[in-house]
Amino acid sequence: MKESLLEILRCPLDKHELELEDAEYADDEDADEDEVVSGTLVCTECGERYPIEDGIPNLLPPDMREETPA
Amino acid sequence: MKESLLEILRCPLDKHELELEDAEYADDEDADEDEVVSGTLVCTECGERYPIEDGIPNLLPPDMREETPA
Amino acid sequence: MSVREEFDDWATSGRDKGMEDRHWNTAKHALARMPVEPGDTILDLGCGSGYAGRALRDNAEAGRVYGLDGSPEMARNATEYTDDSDVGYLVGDFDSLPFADDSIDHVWSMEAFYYAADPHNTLEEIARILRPGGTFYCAVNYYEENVHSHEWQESIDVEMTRWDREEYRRAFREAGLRVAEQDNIPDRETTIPDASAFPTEDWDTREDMVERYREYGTLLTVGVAP
Amino acid sequence: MSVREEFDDWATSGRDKGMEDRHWNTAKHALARMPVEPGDTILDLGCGSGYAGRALRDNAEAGRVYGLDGSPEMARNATEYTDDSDVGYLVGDFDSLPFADDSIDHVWSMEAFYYAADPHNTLEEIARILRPGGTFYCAVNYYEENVHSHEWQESIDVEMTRWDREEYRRAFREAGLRVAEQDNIPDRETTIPDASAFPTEDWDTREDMVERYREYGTLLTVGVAP
Ligand SMILES: Nc1ncnc2c1ncn2[C@@H]1O[C@H](CSCC[C@H](N)C(=O)O)[C@@H](O)[C@H]1O
Ligand SMILES: Nc1ncnc2c1ncn2[C@@H]1O[C@H](CSCC[C@H](N)C(=O)O)[C@@H](O)[C@H]1O
Repeated sequence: MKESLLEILRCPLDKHELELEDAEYADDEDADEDEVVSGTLVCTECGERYPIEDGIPNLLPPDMREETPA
Repeated sequence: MKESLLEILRCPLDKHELELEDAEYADDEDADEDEVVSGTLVCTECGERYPIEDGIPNLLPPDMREETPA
Repeated sequence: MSVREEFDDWATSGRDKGMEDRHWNTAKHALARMPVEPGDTILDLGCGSGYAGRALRDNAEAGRVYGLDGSPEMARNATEYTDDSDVGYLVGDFDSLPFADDSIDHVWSMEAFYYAADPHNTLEEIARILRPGGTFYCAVNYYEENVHSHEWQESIDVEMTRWDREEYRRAFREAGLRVAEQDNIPDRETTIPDASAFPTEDWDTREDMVERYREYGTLLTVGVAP
Repeated sequence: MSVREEFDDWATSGRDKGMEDRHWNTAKHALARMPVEPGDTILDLGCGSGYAGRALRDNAEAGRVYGLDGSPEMARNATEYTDDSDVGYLVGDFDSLPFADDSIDHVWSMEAFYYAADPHNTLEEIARILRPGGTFYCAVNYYEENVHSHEWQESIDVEMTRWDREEYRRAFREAGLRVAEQDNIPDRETTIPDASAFPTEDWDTREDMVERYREYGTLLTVGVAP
């Protein structure tokens, strides 16, 4: 994801802003902007944490996020 | 025109309500409501008069209403 | 020449019915999209023969439909074509709409809006009379992208406004309407002859005629009062 | 079964591309109606393979397009199908949209809305994130009038909402959206075999298949934030 998505992305639970932690960026010289490959989005209000994996943020509410049961 | 049209019809110039004068009604027993065949609509504010002929009200602004020049 | 002189003439020579036949091919698709609820009040601006209002009463359970036209002869013809007492026609001008604020649920106009002497003012008038959430369905065949329509002005003595798609959207917004959709509705029914028939009286090439009807068709812009 | 389990499966078995092919026949006509201005931000709810966002970037000069899907595998596939850095995909749920108030110009959703666990709440979420005047283009093939779709629920483990046209309009209004249009967009491209081919595996009669595709097609309801 592009870092600018943070401007409109919010915590799905309480709609507060998110902060990016532990960000790793793609080393793409052509990119006009920072492309986040992995990291964590943390709600500035409730502290809930949302993972970014392979550049895709997962903003599912925590109770829908758990792995598929076996 | 049906008399109920008066509820939403207004003077084209100042948008004030219109009053129906000299109304003649169709003698149609099936009609559920009074059908005005001729009469005059008079603006309650500016006094401008608009004719109803053959059941059709003419709400053109007065300067557009005059007969076709020869 | 005035709207009245030009179009009274069309009405008495039967062109109102000819337009109805041609315009219906695309108008019916636009009319079918209108979110009319039972009992709604609908206004048809530049109604001509008045077919749109009759169709909305027959198919969409509209409560009352009024057709406004600047030509007394058009309004007279339209009145004669129906005996539905919930359809009414009146004479009036696009730039001075004789209706109360917030009194209309939907405004429809087919091939007429661009004759307004001051189209920006007409849009403001439409925004004024529509209730919040009411829609304006504005359908035109005469517009900038439809190059095949440009010459129409030559044979009509009323000045016509030729906006492009973007100018329609911008003008709607300037008048306070939200733009909900813009679409070209193809006319799939006008018969287009085989290539061997071209040039015809009206068309140099078959490609032009296909482009005019099947591709450009009618430009519909839908505005919503906020 | 959860949305995630059901649709991760679809994504890994390639059904995302199959849907794209079938849905494109009608989706392209609905997308073409959207009043997108250069630079607009668009959100595709239940994006599947993500084709709608890519099309809006290529044809409508949309500024940024985001596709949201409850299935991580769908979002992963969609990401792989493009290298346009102004198209982004994310995982999320219809009932808890992770966007700021008034942050989106247009919301698009094709064949996905009715999977929402609480569709009324989803509509409120959409009304919340749309800026004033923003539109919601909601396209569905599964709805009450399309009787040929009713059986689909049998083969899908996620509960589906089957509203009729009027229920869509009413629910939009209850959520505070204005209804600007409702339309059936025919699918004119799906091949319908000769009468002699019926019954087929999926269709008893040719009439049914014609009705399903050429008549019912896709139901589009367009809402506008006031
Ligand atoms: N300024 C104006 N005010 C009111 N009516 C006008 C007008 N300018 C043109 N018209 C009317 O608009 C109509 C355009 S012709 C289209 C008629 C009809 N809607 C149809 O689809 O066939 C004519 O009947 C003409 O009299
Ligand atoms: N509650 C929910 N939240 C987010 N996405 C959901 C959802 N329920 C279903 N979906 C997603 O909606 C999609 C429906 S399939 C349609 C995909 C695509 N719009 C197309 O036209 O082909 C699936 O990808 C599914 O994962």
